[in-house]
Amino acid sequence: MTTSFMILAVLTVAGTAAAMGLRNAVHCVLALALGFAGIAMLYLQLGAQFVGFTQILVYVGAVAILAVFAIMMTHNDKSMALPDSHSAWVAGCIVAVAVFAVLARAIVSSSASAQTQPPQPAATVQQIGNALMHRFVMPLEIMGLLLTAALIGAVVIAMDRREEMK
Amino acid sequence: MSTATLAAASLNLEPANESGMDQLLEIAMGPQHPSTHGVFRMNVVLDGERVVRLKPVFGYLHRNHEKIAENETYLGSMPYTDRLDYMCPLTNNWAYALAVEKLAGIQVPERAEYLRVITGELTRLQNHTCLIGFLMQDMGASGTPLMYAFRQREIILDLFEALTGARMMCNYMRFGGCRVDLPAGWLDQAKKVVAGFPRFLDEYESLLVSNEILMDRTQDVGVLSKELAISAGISGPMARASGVDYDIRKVDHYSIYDRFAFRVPLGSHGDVYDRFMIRLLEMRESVNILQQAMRDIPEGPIVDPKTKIRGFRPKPGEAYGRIEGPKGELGFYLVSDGSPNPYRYRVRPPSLINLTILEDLCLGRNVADIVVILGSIDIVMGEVDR
Amino acid sequence: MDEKLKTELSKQGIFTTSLQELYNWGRTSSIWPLNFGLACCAIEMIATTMARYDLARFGAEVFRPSPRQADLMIVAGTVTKKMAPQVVRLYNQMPEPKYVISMGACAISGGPFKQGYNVLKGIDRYIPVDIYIPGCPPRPEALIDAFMELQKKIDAQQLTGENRPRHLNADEPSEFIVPQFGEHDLEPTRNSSIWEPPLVQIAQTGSDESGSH
Amino acid sequence: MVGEGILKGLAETARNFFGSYVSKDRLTTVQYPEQREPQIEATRDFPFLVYDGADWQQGMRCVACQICEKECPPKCIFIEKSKDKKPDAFGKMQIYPATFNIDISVCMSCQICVEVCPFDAIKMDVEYHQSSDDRFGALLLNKQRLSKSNEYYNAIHPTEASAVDAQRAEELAKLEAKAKAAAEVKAAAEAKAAADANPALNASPQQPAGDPQ
Amino acid sequence: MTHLALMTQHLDQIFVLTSHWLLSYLPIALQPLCSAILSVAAIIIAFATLFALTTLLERKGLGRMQNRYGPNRVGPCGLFQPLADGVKSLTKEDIVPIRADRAVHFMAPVLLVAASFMGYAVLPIGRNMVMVDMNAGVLFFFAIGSLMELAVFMAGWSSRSKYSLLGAMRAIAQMISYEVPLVLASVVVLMQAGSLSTVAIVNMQATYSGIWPHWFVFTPWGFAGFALFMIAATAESNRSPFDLPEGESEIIAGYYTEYSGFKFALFFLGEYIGMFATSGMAITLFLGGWSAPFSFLTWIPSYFWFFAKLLTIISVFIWIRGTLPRLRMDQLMNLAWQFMLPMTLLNLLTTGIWHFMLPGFLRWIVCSTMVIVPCILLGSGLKYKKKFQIRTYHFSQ
Amino acid sequence: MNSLQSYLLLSSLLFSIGLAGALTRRNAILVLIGIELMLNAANLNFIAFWRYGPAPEVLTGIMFTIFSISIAAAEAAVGLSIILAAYRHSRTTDLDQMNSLKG
Amino acid sequence: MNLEAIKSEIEANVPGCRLELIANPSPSGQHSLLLDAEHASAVALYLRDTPNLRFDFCSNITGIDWPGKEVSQKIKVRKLVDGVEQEVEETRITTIPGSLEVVYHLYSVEKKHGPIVLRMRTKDRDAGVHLPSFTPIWRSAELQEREIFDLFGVLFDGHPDLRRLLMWDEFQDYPMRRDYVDPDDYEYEPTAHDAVLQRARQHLSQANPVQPSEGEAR
Amino acid sequence: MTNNMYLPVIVLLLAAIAFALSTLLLAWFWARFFSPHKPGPSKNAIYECGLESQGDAWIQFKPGYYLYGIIFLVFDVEAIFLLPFAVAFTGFSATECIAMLVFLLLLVEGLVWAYQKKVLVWT
Repeated sequence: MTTSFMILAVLTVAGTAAAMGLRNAVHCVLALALGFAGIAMLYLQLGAQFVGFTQILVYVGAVAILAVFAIMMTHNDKSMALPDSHSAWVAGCIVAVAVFAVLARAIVSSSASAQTQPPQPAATVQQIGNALMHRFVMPLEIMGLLLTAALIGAVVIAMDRREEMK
Repeated sequence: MSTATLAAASLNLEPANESGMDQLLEIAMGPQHPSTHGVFRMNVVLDGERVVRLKPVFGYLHRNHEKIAENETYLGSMPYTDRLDYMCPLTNNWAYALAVEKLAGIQVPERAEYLRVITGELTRLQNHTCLIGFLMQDMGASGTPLMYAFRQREIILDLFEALTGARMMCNYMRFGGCRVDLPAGWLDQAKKVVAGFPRFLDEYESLLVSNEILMDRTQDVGVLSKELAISAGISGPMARASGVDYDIRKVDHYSIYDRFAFRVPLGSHGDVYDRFMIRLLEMRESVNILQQAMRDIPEGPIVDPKTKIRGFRPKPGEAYGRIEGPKGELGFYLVSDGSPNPYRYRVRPPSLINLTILEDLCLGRNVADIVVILGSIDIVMGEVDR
Repeated sequence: MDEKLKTELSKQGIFTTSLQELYNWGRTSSIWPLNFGLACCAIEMIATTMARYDLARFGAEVFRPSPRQADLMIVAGTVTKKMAPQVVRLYNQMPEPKYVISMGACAISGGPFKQGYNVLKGIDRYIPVDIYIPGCPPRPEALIDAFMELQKKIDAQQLTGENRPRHLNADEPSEFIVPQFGEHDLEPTRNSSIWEPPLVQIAQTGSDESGSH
Repeated sequence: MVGEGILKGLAETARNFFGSYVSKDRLTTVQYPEQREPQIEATRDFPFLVYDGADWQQGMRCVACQICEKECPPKCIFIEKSKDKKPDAFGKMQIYPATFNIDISVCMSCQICVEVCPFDAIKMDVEYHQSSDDRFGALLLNKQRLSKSNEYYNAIHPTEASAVDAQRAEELAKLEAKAKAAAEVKAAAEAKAAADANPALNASPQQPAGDPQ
Repeated sequence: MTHLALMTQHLDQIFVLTSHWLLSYLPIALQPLCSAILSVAAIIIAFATLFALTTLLERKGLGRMQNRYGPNRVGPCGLFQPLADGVKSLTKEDIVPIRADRAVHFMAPVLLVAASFMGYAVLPIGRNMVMVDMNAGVLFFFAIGSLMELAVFMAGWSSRSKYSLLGAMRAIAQMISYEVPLVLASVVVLMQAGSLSTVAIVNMQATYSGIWPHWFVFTPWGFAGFALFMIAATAESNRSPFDLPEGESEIIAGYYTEYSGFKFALFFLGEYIGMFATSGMAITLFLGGWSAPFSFLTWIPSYFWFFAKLLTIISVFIWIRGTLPRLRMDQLMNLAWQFMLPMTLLNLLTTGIWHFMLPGFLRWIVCSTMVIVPCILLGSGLKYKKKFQIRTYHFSQ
Repeated sequence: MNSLQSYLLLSSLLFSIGLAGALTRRNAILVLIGIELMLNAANLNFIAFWRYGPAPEVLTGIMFTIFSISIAAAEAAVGLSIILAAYRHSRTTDLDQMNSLKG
Repeated sequence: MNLEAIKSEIEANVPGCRLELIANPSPSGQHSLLLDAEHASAVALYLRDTPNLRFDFCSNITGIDWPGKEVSQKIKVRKLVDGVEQEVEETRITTIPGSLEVVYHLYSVEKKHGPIVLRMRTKDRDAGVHLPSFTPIWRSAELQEREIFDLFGVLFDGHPDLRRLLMWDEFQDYPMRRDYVDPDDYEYEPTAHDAVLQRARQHLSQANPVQPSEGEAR
Repeated sequence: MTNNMYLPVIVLLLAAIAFALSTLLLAWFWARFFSPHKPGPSKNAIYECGLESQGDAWIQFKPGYYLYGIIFLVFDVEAIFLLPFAVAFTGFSATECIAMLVFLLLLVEGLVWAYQKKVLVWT
């Protein structure tokens, strides 16, 4: 465990925990952006440069902005700082802690997960491009279909029906 | 559509919030706002960026001009009229002098009429250039057109200063004439300025007229129909941009405008672009008038010798005199009770009345359009609030 | 702790002096006016920034529309009673150090319109004014002149000590009473902590007048 | 073609940009404190009082008739008549203003005081450097500060001043002629009376008019 | 001759050599860190200075366009004007509105400045003068650029002023709309360069046929890409005529309406630094980065060329600002989605075709037509749809 | 050198945080964000396994993550749209209230 | 355009309306028609819509305040004085009730003629200040009528949005009326004379009673 | 160590943040020692053209922005696939390019649909 990993881990956990814990929804999204950036930096640490930057571009640059938009669109006096019911909070936390305990136990006990490996040459974008266009060309096309479907679906759902009828 | 239903329909000022769910944003634009031309204020209700309601708020420059004038002598109000529409003081002087001349039955000597036409048209030139500059400023043009406009305005102001002694507050006209005669060399200088003006207009036009952004931002924005324009008392270039063929210089035959050949440009769309273009075209006509007037100006007295400066008391009665100011119909209504002060003194401010339809023009438009529409109406708060 | 440091600083006279010079130089050379005009004088104010006079030469063409970024408020034109609360509020919302130029007769005293019922007889009844420019309207040169006068005034200000200007003194206010609209007049009609009419002068002229008639 | 107008506009600003380095028309700035525009003769700013001769108190043309005070639209002039009299430029005994104040924080430079003044005593100045941080002291011009010599008047408004001077000279001449004529008439009458009384004195008619008194 | 070549080479590499020389005195373990610190310090100082100079240049340039001098009193020719502005901003009171979200209000300018500086990590400002030669450098640049949207939103939202919020929403809508064309316009270069590394891209352009360099801008798709990239870059950096988020005449000062003191200056700084970064990227991608425009000019140091190109682009920005009025929000968005996006996609296709066609005259004609004709069609289509035209007017009798 | 274990632990922690958020928050947008977070945790696992896996040159983990990110983005778009639509209907983003309104 | 002819034309066409021709002695010769409030709208509509008149442009609307006047008249009255009937001169004070007058200047854009001047008077200056609004007929009346309401206090029935235009909403007075008293805010007036001086001195004696005597001592 | 590569980036990030913070700190110090902060209810109120601010700015916005957000998101993701393709493009034959073209056309189809639905017309 290097210091850099520690720092990034703390950053990420703090960001995500804040995202889930803060009251103000906008603060949550901003904290989430921090968490996403932390994860992106973990990817960089793991040598996945392209994925790391993708993470920032998509999550911080687009998903967070979209979430912000959604919050601004649903911004009224009620939706700001919804008080979370106490019982649900406790129950949720218990479930989460339990899940974490189970997972952690499995990871720690697993011998495969303890391995450390010497650094590998990082994946270059060119390699990714080649892989994408050869081995993963079918998923790519499906992805295109999916994105188009998502675009149309999301727009249709989000569009104001009344305006559409006009 | 008959004008009655039109006026009634346009008065239905409560637009429904169509989508019924979006929260409306209420914004005050002004009194301190970069593009409200002074201290105008608009309470704007926005749905997103679309205007659903707009209530103008006046009175931030209400300096009681009428009340003060009722306690002043007739002459004493003359310098105050400079401060009404402070972009064009000389036409204000003129309108006031005209009203008093009507009230007291004073004749104006020939030369004085020429002087009035010359100064009045120069005023129109500088008002229109500056207006276009301000309009472009509102569109976000970083000041360049405004700078060019003011560059030209300074040249005209130099003329005013040489003639009347002041750059802005000229206090030049007198009942029955003008205060001072032309100083030596003034006419030559003015001829040079007027001769150079079309060149400036060409420059201005090449900078602006065919600019796609400007066209896109002004065409079909703030369309004012001819019927509404007449009903709402819109006058001046703004009415003419809507196709109302009404120029008081032609209609009232006041002063000596009948002697000059000039044309009245008319718009057909009634949008901001038309208002902008009508002013550009009007400037060219003004240049025409100026050239004719400066060619024909006769020698002679400049003021009716019978009019007294002090102790001027018109007989009881009333008069309404109006001229075609750069902003529209500028009228003065005076009631005399035989005392040295007017009993009632009223300014018919074109800026204020042209603002009547502001909300109608802005409804359903973008925020950015508001400032453009307001800019194209050409208001000066000194006159709106008086 | 900071008291100690202050005394230490004052001991290091040269340091403070050069700091003061730098501070005053920065302030004088970069006075950004608030984009705010009221009436006739505003046109001359605009003319001052235009090509012929070019206030930009002094680094002052950055007319900021928001008071938060402005240093100088040029009260250019008649302040009506309806406008006065807004002017005061805008002044309040400017960050220190802030200066006020009262441009033109109307802003100083109500000017020619002082007889009006809706005209405030001088903006200095509510906010402290640094420079007054008489004139109706003052020529652009007069505004440049006043601007340079203001620069001189700023340049002479002390960073520390008793004579330091208002904004450096923690005890002096930086926001002033915003008058309220009353039934007949503004309430209060003046901020008496900064504006007191010089009574003696009226008495004198009054008595002289009565004496002569 | 889209973009044509934009390119035209760009060409226009570029022409102005490069033109500013070569042409005076495209760089219209007058760098005010150092450079100044040529003084326009008709320019007016605030009123001043003209005096003839060297002493401002002696030569003051104003006779405190208070017409300007009454006609001044914003009522910014305050005059108080003197109790004694002094001879004016025409030698006539006139009262003079004991106090003559103009509040330039109100004055709107309308020139009406000049127009109504029957004595050519008040004229318009061109001095606009009046900005000050002292409202109550600096902006109320008293008699002394208002008084400027006729030479100064001639220097700032030469055409107008020479006309005024000519008119005054004419008036003076007329007055003198009148006085002379009156004196002659008087002298003649006296002479006649004297002749009637004492015919012996007829031989010396060139007696100074005022002498017998 | 060789002596001269050596000298110019040394001059070209003077900063690199100096830093190597300096670092050689340090222990090996510290060298990477110190090298990083050195280059970072150089970048920050250089671009902060450039920011100061640019503000002055802008004010003076605008002044000249408007027939006046512009700032010329503070220091020789007004050279110290930015410094004075800085000192003034630094000593200005800092006001945070009571109802504002204090923490976010504080973080927004810091994040903006940080994000805007990050882009320089991959910009080669001279031969061998790049901080990191990343394998995915261009992607890094765009990824970091998207952080600025967040900063702008934070500023506008936290101020809790209506103008700020309107400005922020405008800014985000604008930035996201133009980010897609920005990325897509640069993809054409990547297709030809075959790398996301900025260094590789520049190196590829720094070769010459005769005296002419192989800049990508000198191809039909490159030119179209450059034009589209520049339009998008103008919009991304909120420059006129796309300066709607701070549209003075409409929404006061946009998202930084409530910022005072040095926080406001930081916004200013951030915007300019961001603008330099995007311009630098345009130079790297299309204008051959630090390479000289003619082969016989290669003796002039590479960093000089970079900054010369940067200043040229900035001057064009200033020129445009001095001329054009601002667009309206709907026009801005329609331009992005109805013109820029189709054109960038088409440009991708053109690049593909260029690649598969044999070198020669024909592919020039085909590709030029492919770019120019739709551009005119789309443009006049827009013009036709809007029905805007120069009108003729009649006169009353 | 970090071990795979530490990454896996971190990712499981992130997953739990996301889960906790998804379970406890009443604001639908934040619930969606929690789910996104869980997806991210999974992505982190992919990358970690790719990095420490037997054949990193095959890039499967990376490709999986890229696709996963894309799908997550699409999911976010659609999910937020649904929330918006629901909000338009019930004027709230509170899941409990949405539920109780049954509208 | 003969006003007499128009008057009789209107009276013929608008049933029941009474018009009065008010002569204007000044050289301007702009005589006017006095309308009664009940038929004003009908007359206005007639003026606007009749093809040969077409006064479609309401240029100017003015309020005028005519305060009530007390006219003292000397009349001879027969009276019993000391038991003898005598003709005694007596001054009788008659109060002419004041009114607020609104004056309209109409023009025709279509026919290019005008102006025709209309006036209306309120019953008095206190309660009976109602007049019909012309805003539905000419839109240009909207702001001008608001202004007259603000400054004179005329209530226009049928106006869509009758609020104060120039003064603030809390303001109570009607400042353009002749009997309006300005707020006393001349605390400092270096060149005060006439009425202002009186007021300034009054102010001074209230604010600082010692000062005047001190001044006089000088 | 791959980390070494990011060292300058991290230093740059820290330096940029430090740059911003240090200036703010300097301003704070200045305020602390010389020019004291003087907050006040009117001064720290929200600016609204000189008026008292009415109503809250944090209100609900129109969904128009959101639609643009969705399309942006989808095209951002598309760019993610496009970039590796572009980088490897020179080595590709027509087959791969056609595959990419199909992918792009799918997205363009969505875009065209959006045009037709007038989603991309700002109101």
